[in-house]
Amino acid sequence: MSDDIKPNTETSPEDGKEFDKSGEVQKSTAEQSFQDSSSDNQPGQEKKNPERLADAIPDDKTSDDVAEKSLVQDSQEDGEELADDQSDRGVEDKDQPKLVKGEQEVHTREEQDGPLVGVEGVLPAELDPYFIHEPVRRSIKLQVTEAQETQALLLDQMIKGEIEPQPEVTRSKSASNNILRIGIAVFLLVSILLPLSTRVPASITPPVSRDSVSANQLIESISDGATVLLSVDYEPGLSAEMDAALASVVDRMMMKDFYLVLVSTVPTGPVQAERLLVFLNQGGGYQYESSENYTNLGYIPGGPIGLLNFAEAPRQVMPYDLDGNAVWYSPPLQNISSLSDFDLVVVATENPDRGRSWVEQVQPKLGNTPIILVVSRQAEPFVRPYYGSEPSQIQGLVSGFGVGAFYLNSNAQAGFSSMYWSSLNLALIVGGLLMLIGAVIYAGKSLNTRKPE
Amino acid sequence: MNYVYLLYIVDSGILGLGFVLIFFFMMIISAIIVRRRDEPLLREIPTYSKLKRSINLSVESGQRLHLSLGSGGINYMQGGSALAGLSLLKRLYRMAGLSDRPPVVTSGDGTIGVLSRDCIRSVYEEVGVREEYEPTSGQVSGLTPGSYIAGTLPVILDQQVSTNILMGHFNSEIALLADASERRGSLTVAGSDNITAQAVGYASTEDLLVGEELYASGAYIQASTMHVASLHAQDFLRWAIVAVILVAGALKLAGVL
Amino acid sequence: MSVFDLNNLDLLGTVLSFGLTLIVFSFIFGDNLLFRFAIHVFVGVAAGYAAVMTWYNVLLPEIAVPIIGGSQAERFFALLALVLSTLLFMKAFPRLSGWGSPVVAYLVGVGAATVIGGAVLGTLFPQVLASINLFDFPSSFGNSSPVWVQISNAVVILVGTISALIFFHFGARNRHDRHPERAAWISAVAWLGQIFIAITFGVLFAGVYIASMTAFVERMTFSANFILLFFQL
Amino acid sequence: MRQVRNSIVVAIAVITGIIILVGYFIELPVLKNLRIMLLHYAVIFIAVALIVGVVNLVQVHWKKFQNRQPGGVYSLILIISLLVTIIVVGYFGPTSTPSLWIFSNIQIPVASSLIAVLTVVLTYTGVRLLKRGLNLFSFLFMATVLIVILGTVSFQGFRIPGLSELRTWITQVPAVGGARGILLGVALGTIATGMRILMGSDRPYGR
Repeated sequence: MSDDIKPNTETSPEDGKEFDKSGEVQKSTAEQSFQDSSSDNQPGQEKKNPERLADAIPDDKTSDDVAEKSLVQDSQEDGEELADDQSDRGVEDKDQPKLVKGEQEVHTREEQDGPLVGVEGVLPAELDPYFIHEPVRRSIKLQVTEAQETQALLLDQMIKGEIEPQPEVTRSKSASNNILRIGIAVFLLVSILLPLSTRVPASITPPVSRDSVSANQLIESISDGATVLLSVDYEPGLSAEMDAALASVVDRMMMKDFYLVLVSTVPTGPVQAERLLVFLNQGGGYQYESSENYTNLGYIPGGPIGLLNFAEAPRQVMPYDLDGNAVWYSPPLQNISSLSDFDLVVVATENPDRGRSWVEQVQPKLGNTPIILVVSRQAEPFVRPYYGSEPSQIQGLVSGFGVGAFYLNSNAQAGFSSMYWSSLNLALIVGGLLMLIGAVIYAGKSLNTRKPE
Repeated sequence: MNYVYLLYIVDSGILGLGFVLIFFFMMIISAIIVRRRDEPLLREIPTYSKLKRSINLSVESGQRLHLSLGSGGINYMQGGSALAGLSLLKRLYRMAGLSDRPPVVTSGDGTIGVLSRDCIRSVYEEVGVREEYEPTSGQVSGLTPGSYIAGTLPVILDQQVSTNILMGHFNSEIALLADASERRGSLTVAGSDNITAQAVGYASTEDLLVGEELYASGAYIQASTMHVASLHAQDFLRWAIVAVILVAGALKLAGVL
Repeated sequence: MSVFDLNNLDLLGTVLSFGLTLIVFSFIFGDNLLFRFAIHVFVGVAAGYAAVMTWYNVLLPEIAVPIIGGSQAERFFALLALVLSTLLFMKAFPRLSGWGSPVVAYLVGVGAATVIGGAVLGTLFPQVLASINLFDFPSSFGNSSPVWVQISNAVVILVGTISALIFFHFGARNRHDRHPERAAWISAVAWLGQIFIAITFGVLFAGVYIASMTAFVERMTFSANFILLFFQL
Repeated sequence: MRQVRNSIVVAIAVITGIIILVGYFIELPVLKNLRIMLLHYAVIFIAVALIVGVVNLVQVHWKKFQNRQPGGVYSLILIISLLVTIIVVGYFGPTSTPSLWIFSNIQIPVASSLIAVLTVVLTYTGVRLLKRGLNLFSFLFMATVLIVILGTVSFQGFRIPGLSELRTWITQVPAVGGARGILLGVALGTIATGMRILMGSDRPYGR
């Protein structure tokens, strides 16, 4: 993919040479690969390879030797790419023969430090890497071990490091970029704060999506006081979006007095879940208390492996809650011996891999118990195929802010989605427009520089 | 053995096992063929060519390389990308381990952290300078995905890193690392198993290893037989998958399946 | 009532939260000392939390509890786990590090098998199956859309899947004096694959953008409310 | 001796891996039990490795502080915050009020503020994307990003007509195709990486 990002310079007459060199590079690497193969296939043995050193060093070094000129040129180019203001010039120069371009850059470069900083065409104080040529290596065949080869390689690197001048560290001209960053931040900030300060439509709630309507209906269809497994599987970073989405769902469930069994496959999940319940208790006026109305089984370690174990034997894998109580023998859970005994499973995650793990490892063991996934916008494209498939592997999907349906019959309005719905929309519009403007400007520049061709 | 038992065994599992066995044999066959060849016949991946050059340049100019192995553990598929990063790690250390500024390796998972130090130590042992080994060279810079990114930022910002190689499991926060690298004028080469991270990497770095390219580092940087052979095995199975999808899709459309 | 329930601690927490938000956000303007302070505290807290959760959810129930009060078999398994865990723990100290190698090798073996198993059964088979099932009408596009729309959508997805997969094809032909290159027709399909990959990346980038914007808005709303509250006080 | 030890270590990795891999595919009761036991131990060891990671984190930062390296003071702050967290969360319990306080007022603000910074960074990269050069792929990427973002939003009930439908189509048709292709490729690469380890060819655990 990346080959299309950079302007192609292969029209140069010098390129033929470069390819010749690369041919040699390929050959030497192949020779080494032959050597390596013996080590690959004989576990734990010290090997003696008759041709190791001779070929191994050229592998790394000749590849650079033979392509020395292009390496130095390219290194100059690399440096330029790092100083990101140069790319426009790069586009202008791209059709000139490469070697000539290299020479131009070598001879007319700007002085980077000292009293002559910024002045062009100053004679370099140090020997320029461009004029350094490595001595020609004679191919010698030696019997060496892998260790000797590595030592030789390192010695070679060290010597090379000694004889070559150390190029200046290329620092990006970051000032203008910083201004751009700050400008973007200011634009976004204003777009977020504007609706807040003017108190524009505080009543606007997120849209009612078809998915969330059906998820809501699913919850409604379950009788009050049901036992639900709720997995809070998101990292703190995206908790804003996930809290907002999950709060509206859990709010619905709390209204129906569901008994919640909390688990998580991320270490911070259990506390994330507690935090959410505290918030909903305060905001929605609920009185959910540990062991009375919910139990927190804690963190299921081991990723998908742990999840699979939990799905197969929940009582054995998570015997105690976080307070150390053997909760499975208490009234709300005593009839539950497998995950299919739950009335509903709700999983909230921002990570598509975790969402997939639940569908792939746990869902097959659920029997008739429905599963609802509450996911971030960024995970939605990966999870949606499971929702749409026939037969559907998940019975409900709530993504990001598409939670409006939960507000239609909610008295509590405990979710915090509506609080910043307007700000979010305006900020996204401004962000999108900024990108559009940038794209138009740079596309215009790019097309302008192409015209002379 | 009764029929029920047989049915019990014959499941998608058998198909999976068959697939793995075919992969295995294709790797062996490819290895034999690759050995006979003069040179590996692989398409050029410009990012790897650039990475090679920049590794050499860093070694020559005495600047530091930074290899970031991401925050995925080896307990699921995402660990594969970190394992691919580890195979590059040995190569990096063989080339630059004894320089004044040996490469710095960061990871966000305990197991990968242990493995990265083992790899570094084994290279020092190979060279016979075990005493040079510093246990802090393979550092765990944060133990949750978010804190790993936070802990890695100072490494990129402070340690005069000339090239940041991000190879492992990342989330969208990979853009913060790429941005920090840009602020310091360093080169960033990124690859991840996570497509979201790849999408973000596509916008924030010029040198992205897209999808499967990440796993080819051994073949392109090391040119070891088994790595090249596994690429050929991947190619074979790639076409097998294409054929299966096309044939089965057509049969489905025709109502046969 | 514990000291932590007091209101002044809540207030302190809100002030701390507000301060940290501003400090981290100041990174936009450039690296600074306060930002360094905040991220180091964050890394420390996150690591500490992860360590305690590990203790509570793994080491305590899997090792400590069975050794103290388990049956004989449980005690044996827990003791074995303790011994091997101790060996692995030696990895933290360079001089003792070699002792942990067998356990690490064990973990790598498990990891390698898990990644293969996960890739085959978790990704490869389901995705291939999903590609085949595209032609199982009426399908995932809903019964409401006409069949020709469903078929053309299925074909687009199929072409996208196959061309993106072929884009990665590594094998190439030898060409005299030049880099090995793929056959022209493979390159053409790969080019098509790149188009699909670019679109996919675009969709995912936008998803990440929307998700992260939510965090941005939430943080700024919190900060604005805090300032308003502060001035009212 | 070292050679023998190395061979044993390789054998452990290979044999464990093969047992678990076969157990993945064939549900023989004996194999299944063995696999569950091996995985059970693996979960414990992964947890121990996390503790090793914490020790490494402390070692790295303690060394930095001790050697008075630049930023050494922050390293000390990191160690102190780690220890305080372990003491508070360990003593009161992970979901106790003090633990919730630390989580809500330190972890959440910093983590989500980093994501907020990410938003600015993503906008910045989006704005400058075409600076690298305009080609079909960067154009398509940019166009898709804009369509999806602007197709998602509505302000004061206003939406650009047709954009939302286009967004839905792109998200559910071509993007699914591309993602599936990449996922299949990643799966192939992952299998190859795992296979090389099980064949003893790649040995990330040592020599």
